[in-house]
Amino acid sequence: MRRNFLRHLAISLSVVAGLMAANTQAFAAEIRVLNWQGYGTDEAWALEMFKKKTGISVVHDYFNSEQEMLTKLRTNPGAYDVVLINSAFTGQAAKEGLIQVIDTSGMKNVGDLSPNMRNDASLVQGGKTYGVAWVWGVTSFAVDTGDFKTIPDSIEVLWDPANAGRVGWRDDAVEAVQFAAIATGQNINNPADFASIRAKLRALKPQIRTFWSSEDEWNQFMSANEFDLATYWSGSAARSKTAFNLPVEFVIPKEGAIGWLDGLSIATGAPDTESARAFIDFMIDPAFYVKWDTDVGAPASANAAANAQLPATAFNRTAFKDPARVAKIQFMGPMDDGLREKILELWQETKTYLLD
Amino acid sequence: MAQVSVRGISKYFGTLKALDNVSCEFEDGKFYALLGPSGSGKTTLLRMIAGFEFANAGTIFIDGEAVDTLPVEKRDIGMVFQNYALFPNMNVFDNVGFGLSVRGTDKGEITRRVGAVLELVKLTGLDKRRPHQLSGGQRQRVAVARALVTNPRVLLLDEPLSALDRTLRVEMEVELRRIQRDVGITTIFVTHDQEEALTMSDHIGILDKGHMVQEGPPLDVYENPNSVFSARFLGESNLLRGTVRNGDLVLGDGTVVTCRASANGGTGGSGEGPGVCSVRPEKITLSSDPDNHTDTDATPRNHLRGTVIRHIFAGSSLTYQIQWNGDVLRVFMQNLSGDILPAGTPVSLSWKPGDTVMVPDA
Amino acid sequence: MAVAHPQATDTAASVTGRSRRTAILALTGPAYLWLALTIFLPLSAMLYYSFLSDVPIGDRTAVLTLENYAAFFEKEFYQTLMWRSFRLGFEVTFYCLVFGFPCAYVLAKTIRGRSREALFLLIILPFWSNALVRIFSWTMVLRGNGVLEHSLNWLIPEFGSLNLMFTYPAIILGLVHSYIPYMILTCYISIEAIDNGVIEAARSLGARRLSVLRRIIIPLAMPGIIAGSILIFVPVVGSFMEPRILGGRQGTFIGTIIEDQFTAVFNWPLGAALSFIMLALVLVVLAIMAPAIKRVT
Amino acid sequence: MQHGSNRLVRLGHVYLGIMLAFLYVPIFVMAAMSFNESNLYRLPITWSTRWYEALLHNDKLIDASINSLWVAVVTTVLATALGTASSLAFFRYEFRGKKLLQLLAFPPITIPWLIIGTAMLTFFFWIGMGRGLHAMVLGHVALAMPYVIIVVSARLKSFDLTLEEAARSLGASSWQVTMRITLPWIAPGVMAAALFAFAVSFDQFVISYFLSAPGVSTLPVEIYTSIRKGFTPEINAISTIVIGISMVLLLGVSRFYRFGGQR
Repeated sequence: MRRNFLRHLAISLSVVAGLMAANTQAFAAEIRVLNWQGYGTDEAWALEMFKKKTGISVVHDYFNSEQEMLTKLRTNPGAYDVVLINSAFTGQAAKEGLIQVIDTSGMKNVGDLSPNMRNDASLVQGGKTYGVAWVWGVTSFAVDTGDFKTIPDSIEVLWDPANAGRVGWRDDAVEAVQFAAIATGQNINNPADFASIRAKLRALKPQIRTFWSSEDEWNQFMSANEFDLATYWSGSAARSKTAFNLPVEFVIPKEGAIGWLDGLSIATGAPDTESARAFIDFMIDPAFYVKWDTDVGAPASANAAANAQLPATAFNRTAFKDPARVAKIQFMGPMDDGLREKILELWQETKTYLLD
Repeated sequence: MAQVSVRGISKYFGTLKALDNVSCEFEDGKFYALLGPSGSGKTTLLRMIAGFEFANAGTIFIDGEAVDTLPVEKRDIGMVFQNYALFPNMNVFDNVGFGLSVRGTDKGEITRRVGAVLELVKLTGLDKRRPHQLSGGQRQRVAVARALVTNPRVLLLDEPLSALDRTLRVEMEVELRRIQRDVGITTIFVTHDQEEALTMSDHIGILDKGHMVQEGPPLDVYENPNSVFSARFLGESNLLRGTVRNGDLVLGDGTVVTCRASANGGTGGSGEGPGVCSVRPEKITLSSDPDNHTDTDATPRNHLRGTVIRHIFAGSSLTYQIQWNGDVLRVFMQNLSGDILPAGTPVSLSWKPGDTVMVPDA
Repeated sequence: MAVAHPQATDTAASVTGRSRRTAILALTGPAYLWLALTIFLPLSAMLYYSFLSDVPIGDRTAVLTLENYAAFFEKEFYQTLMWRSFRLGFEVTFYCLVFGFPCAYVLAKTIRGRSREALFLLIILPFWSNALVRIFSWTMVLRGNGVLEHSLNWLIPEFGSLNLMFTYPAIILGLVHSYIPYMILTCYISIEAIDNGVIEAARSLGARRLSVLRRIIIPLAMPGIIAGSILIFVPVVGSFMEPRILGGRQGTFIGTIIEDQFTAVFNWPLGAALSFIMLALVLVVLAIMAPAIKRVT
Repeated sequence: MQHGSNRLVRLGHVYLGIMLAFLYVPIFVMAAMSFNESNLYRLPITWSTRWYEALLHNDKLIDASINSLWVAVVTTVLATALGTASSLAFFRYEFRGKKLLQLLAFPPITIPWLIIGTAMLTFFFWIGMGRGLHAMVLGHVALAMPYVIIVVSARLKSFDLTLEEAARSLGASSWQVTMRITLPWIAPGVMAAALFAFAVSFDQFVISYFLSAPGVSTLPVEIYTSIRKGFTPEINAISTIVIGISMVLLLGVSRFYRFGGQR
């Protein structure tokens, strides 16, 4: 009786041990990438192309918000090689020692990066490069061309009573406050007049049909005609048009829009920095970017050469051709925790006000 | 088999004293009945001998070995529970063989011994049946077989017959006694049914509120109760109160009753003062002629006049309730003549002097 | 027969006491050691965090403070959302009871044998599908030209739009759907134990169907009702997934606020503080209900 | 025993049918949408098995499902063993601190999983345990145990203690009593508890999400992380397969064990 119990115990323990061994064993030449899911670096064809070229295979881990990305970096030193960080957070990650300096000498495509993005103040600190500019885009809104015969050009269309109850809005504190900052002509990274932002956000009560949080939700709600216009990202708008062929038009209003720049960094303690640099270089290679944009739809590339190779009608070339509009775009800069928490509290209070 | 000795056992459940300094001896091979009302501590004592309860004071010996620190499974006892506690997920063969298999006995030995004990209890051929497919009597005998098969030193029975119907119980009383005698195992048997105790046991112990009231062979305890409680609890008895005058008891209405002393502690003639005597209902002769006291050789003593209240007819026997100066006496008669005295008939009661026992009014 | 005089060093009680203690330790020890490592220690660390100004990871400075708890009392919207979450908890529990209890009764008392077995399992089965997938399926049912609207229009020609999506009722519907099996199961277990003889006795004494229900069946089923209510009320108060996906603009609750502290900002202390306040209030509610429960069982 | 007039009983059965339909609406929709060609779940459904083909070579999702299965099986074995042991102790013995231990089994149910997930993540990081399937098993067992204790204790309530006494009087050690008398009797309860534990682990996304290591994830984690980009019908496909298998498994198993109560 006692004998076969011990046998059972031994078996189950070996199973657990087996599980533990499996995940710590290192394969030859493999790098770990931490990124949003389905955001370019995990495109199957791209990874095959990269493996054929360099023999390095790529494993992905994902996050659902910038804070989760930072948490995963803090609690897993040495678990990741490449990590995608929005430039607004690169400074904080570097200060906390989560990412390391990148030696860009060996990377051939770095030269083609447009200068203002390559040396962006958040990516290069004290002359040392912490992040390689990858793609950039704009957060603004898109309209259903079925409902808007003429494409609006002012941000006020979101507050227009004619669209009451037909507006989609992303449930994100920083984004909401920055929209209100633009609408009230303030600097999005350091808004001074919080009172007017609070009033502007509360004015959205009759307008908002619902919040959305994922691209897929946006596409579903738009196709189900739950809303006529909604805040959106330029990259996603491109995908909605090409991949989902939804009748939508991305708008950069005259008051300006929120620009964002995503950079690729190398995590501190990355097991294989050599392969990491090769992967980053591949990610900004026009060969990858052009296929990504045409097949799937991507945000604009920080590599001017790659952008140039896009077909003339490509969204990323037409959307940003008007220099006056491009100049009005305010890029998201670093934000200290205190301000971020204050903004979150304001947005949460507003959401409570938005309840019926 | 084994001699069981209980020395000065006491047991408290919080403030309640379940057993108070109880001592008794269970001779080897004897059938011992522990009798008493519910809450008297009889089951507690049995469970202590088995090892399910532990004494606060005193010691229990089996075959001279103190077993107080021994857990149940090491005491080598056999126990039959009131609800039989047969294992529902096993058939009769596995139930009976359980005790042997946990001791690591090999298969052939188990089959042989289980076969033998099933024959002893007349259950051969039922070994594939499940407990819920057996009758009450069969279940009870499986429980006994299961307890006996491991040849325990002592057999403990916790009111094993209480769940059976009347006729089956009488049959099982005889059956159990036969099995016990064949095996010759020391058996301690707890019951609240005094008839069962009388018919089955070699030795009786009456317990009340945690005290051992009286101990002894059934006939002796029945005929010589050592207290009012014992007289009234074991069998039925009519208690007559009066004052003792030089060996006789004079009742309230002046009737004089000659008594004999109870062999178990009653001091018959010596002292004066109030006394109680007990007369068994079956010892009394009843007749409708009020002063007919010649047919028995009773002197005018031991003779009462009363009137019939009612009768209780039980087929082979008849019990009369008689009104006698504010008291109710009971007379038990075989159902011989068949004509029943109606209520209200004046009658006379008389009995032989030897049939009245002086009982200490403990 | 020589009677050995007992050494009586070990009284019976102490020896068996020791073996009893080892048995208890052997049985509960591993389980509660496991819980200590995975639940109690981590949560006490989180409780400690809730009294800090920042998360002590990396080079961050953290100082003891009560500001996180104070924030709840200073900011009025936290209280509004806390009350709104508790109301949601009560409403969902109430609907689960009202719709789940009859289900349990029918299953326990009017269906026999194998089919009862199969139905019992059919109720457990939805637990196996992923909760997220179930919630998203509800969006497909409820939203504009979703399944419900489509079929209604098919039935009643120009039924028009339902717009049940992104409303408070949609949240209730999603939560009741996720949690009603708990109520059905716990009530089933206690109703099934009610001896039919008791019900027959009550009816033989002239009790009509309603008073049998009110005076006999519900009191006897109370343990199941209470267990079910607790298993529903407690998690629903802290729910954040169903409200956010089904609720749209109406989907803001204390659960979503707490989630924000972990996903939108790195403010674990405030998130932990709000959760422990919520937990405390839940325990207060259970304490208030306790005498009422004790009186009935 | 038919309780109440037949009309009422039929009404009851209809009501039960409606409730079951309500419970299964999303599952039918999920399954239907997994055969719908449109990736935006547009109606009417145009039949296609496109998502099942896509699923075949989406080995990330399949690996995740296999991991989920592994973790759920190990969790079920451990949680059921530990939970049953504790329930036995609570059933057999009265001891100081018993009430406290029973209360301490509840936090995993009462505290929001978000808090527990984060707390586990930081604590495991502190003691150098790290993340991965082993950490997930640790977390899932803790979450499943309270359900095991509740279900097994309920079953033990109707277990007759004298059966244990009888077995011990026949010389069985407490271990033999447990393995040959008590466990066989409460087996249906233990089985139901195991099914609960499996459900808790297999459907757990918050804790798994926090404790998953790079490249090693489970089905719920895949579904949770895909929220950002959105739900592809592949998720519906794998979920439909999972539900299908569990339905066959459960209805098959019910042939042997009666979960619903006495014999």
